Amino acid sequence: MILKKLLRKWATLFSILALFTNILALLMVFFYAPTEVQMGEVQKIFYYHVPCAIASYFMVFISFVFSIAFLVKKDEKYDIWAYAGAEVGLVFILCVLVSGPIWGKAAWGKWWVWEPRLTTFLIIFLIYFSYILVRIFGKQDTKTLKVASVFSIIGFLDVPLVNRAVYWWGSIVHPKSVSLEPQMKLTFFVSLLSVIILSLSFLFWRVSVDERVIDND
Amino acid sequence: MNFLKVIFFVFIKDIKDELRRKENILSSLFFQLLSLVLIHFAVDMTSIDLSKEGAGLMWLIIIFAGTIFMQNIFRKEEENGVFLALLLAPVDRAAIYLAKFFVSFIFLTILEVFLFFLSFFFFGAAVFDSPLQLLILAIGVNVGFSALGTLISSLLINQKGSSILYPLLLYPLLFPLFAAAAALTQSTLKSSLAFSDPWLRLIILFDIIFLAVSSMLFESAVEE
Amino acid sequence: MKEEILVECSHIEKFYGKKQALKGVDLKLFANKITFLMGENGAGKSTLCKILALLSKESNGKILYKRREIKGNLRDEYKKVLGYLSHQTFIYNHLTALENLNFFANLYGITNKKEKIEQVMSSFGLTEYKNQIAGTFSRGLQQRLSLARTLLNDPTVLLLDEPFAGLDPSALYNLAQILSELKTRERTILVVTHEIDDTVEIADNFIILKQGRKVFEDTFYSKENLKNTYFEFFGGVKQ
Amino acid sequence: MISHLLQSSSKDTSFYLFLAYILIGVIIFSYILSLFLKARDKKKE
Repeated sequence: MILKKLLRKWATLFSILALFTNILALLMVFFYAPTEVQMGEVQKIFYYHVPCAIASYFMVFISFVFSIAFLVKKDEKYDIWAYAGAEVGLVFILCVLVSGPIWGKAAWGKWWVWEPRLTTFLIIFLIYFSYILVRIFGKQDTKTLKVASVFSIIGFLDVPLVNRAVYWWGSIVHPKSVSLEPQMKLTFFVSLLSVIILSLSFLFWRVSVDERVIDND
Repeated sequence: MNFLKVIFFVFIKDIKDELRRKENILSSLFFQLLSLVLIHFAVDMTSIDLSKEGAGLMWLIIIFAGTIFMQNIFRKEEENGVFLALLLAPVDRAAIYLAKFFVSFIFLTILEVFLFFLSFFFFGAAVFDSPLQLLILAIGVNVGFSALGTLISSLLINQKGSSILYPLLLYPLLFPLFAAAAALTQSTLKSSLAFSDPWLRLIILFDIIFLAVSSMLFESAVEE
Repeated sequence: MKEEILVECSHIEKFYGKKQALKGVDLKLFANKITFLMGENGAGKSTLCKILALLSKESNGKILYKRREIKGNLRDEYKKVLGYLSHQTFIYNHLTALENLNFFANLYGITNKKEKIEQVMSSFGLTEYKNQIAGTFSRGLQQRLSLARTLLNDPTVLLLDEPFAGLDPSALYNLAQILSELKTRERTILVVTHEIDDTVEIADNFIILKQGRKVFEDTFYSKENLKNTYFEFFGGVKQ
Repeated sequence: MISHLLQSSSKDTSFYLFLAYILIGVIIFSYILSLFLKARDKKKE
C-alpha cells in the first residue's frame, strides 16, 4: 500500500502552495485585472470558471488512467487514486456548474441557458455522480471497484462525444473568449496555476485519507 | 474453442431461453404501448410529427423500453450461479459478451419496428415515408445502445441496487447517441441519410468505440 | 513409483481490501487420489477452491498443472480438463436437461457429443427426464444433472465445493460412491467440506485450513483419527 | 433579498461576481471540511 507519510508530505506541500497562489490569484482578479469593457465586472468570473473546468478535466483524466491501471494490474492502490480523482473532479465540476449560470444570468438574464459548454458539464456531472453512486451502493467489496473502474473508463471516453453532440445541438454559442489584455492574461495564468495546485492538493489529501491506506509504522 | 462458434452457441441458447421465458420481451413490448397511451393523455397528443419533437419522444420511449429488456439480459445467468459456469468454460469471454450483445441488438430492433408500427397506427407518424432510412438509423442506434446496455448489465450482475443503478449509469452515456438519433430522424424525412452528415458519423464513431471498448472491458469486469 | 502431482499451488495469498483470506497456502493434488480440504467457515476453503478453478485471481503465488505454471494458452488447456461443482447447480431453469447438457457440451467443444451426453445421462438416471424443463426438477435431480454436466468434459481435475450440502442420506451415499469410482484413470478430486460424516471414508489424504493458513496435512487413516486431529485445531470435544 | 436575487436583471453585475466567488468558496471549503472529518474518523479507527 502507499506510504502514508510520503502522501501526507505531498498533501501539506501542495496545500500550502495552493493557499498562497490562490490568495495571490484572488487579489489579482479583484484588484489587478482591468474590468472588461463590454461585460463589466462579471467577466471576472472567467478567472475561476475556466480554470475549474480545466482542473475537472485534469482530475477526471487521472481517474481514467488509474482505473485502467487498476483493471490491468488488479492492485487496489490504483483504485484509491481513481476514486480520489473522480471525487475531486466532481468538486470542480460543481464549481463550474455554480459559476456558469451566475455568469449566464448576468450575460443573458436567465439562470440556465442550454448552451454547449455548460450543457456538456451538466452531463459530465451526471456521469461522475453516477460513478460516486456506484461506490456508495457497493461500499468496499472488490466487485464494486471493478464496476466503478469500468464505468470511469467508458464515462471518460463518452465526454468528447457528448461535447461534439452538444456543440452541434446547441444554437447559442458560449461568449467567445474575448481578446485578453496582457494583465488579464497574467491574472488568468496565475488563477489557472492556483486552481490546478489546489486540485492536486485535494487529490493527495483525499488519497492519504482513504481508509485503505495503511500507516507505515 | 473457436470464437465464432462460441458466439453462435451462446446466442442460440439465449434466444431459446428468452422466447421460452417471454417475460423480458413481452414486458418491453407492452411498455411501449403503455407509454404511448400515457403520453397521449399527458400532453394531449393526437399525432406524432417525426420531423419535429415527435422523433425525440419516440427515441425516449425506446430508451426506456430497451432498458427494461437489456437490464435483465443476464438474469438467466444469475439463477443457479450459471455465470460462473460460463467463466469456467475454456472460451474467450469477449465471445460471451458479443453473443449477449447480438441478442440485445435483435430484440431492440424488434422493439423499434413494433414501436414505429404502433406510432403509425395510433398517431399517424410518417413512418412509412422513408422506412428504409429509419431502419438504417435504428440499426445504427441499436448497435451503440446494445453495446453499452449489455456491458453495464454484466457489470451489475448480483450487485445490490442494480435495478436502480442501471438507468443512472446508462442514460448519461447515451446522450450523444440519442441526440444524433433525434436530429437524424427529423432530417431523414426531408433529405436522405447522407454519409457526410456529421450526426451519422457521430453515431458510427460511438458504435465502433463502445463496441470495441466494451468487449475488452467485459473480460476484466466479470473476473472475480 | 512416486505419485504424479497433477495440480500444485505454491504460496497462494488472497487479499480482500485489508482482509487477507489466504496467507501463503501450498497444496498438492495427486493423481488417482481424493483430497479433502477441511476447516471452519471463513478459513478460506472456498476461496482456495475458486482460485484453483481460475474463477478468482490469487493476489500472489503460483498454480502449476503438471509442473507447468498456468499462464497464457495453458489456461484454456487446463480449463478443458477442469471440472468444478459447487452447491449452486449451474443449470438454466428454462431449458430442458438435454438442452442444458447440449449447450455445455458445445461450449467445451466435446467431439462425440451425442454418446457422451447419453452416457452421463444414463449413469445418473436422467434419461427419462431428458426433455423436461430443468427448473421443475427436485433438489436431488438438479444435483445429479449438475454432476452430469461437470463430468461431460471428462475432467482430470475435479474440484467440488461443499458438494454434500443439502443432500439426503441416500443421495449423499450415492455421490460418495460415484466419487470413489471416479478417482481412477489418472484423475484427482478435491472435496471442500466443513462436516465430518461418513463421506470422509472415501478420502485418501486431507488438509486442514485455519484462518487462511494450512495447519495440517496427512494421509487419511480413519474417521476417528481425522476427527481427533480436526478437533485439536478447532477445540471440539475429544473422542 | 432572495426575490431580488432571483429575478433582478439589473446590470449591477458586481453583485453576481461576488455571489459566484462566494459559492465557489463554499464548495471548496465544504470539501476541505469533509476531508478533515474523514481524516479525524480515520485517526479514531
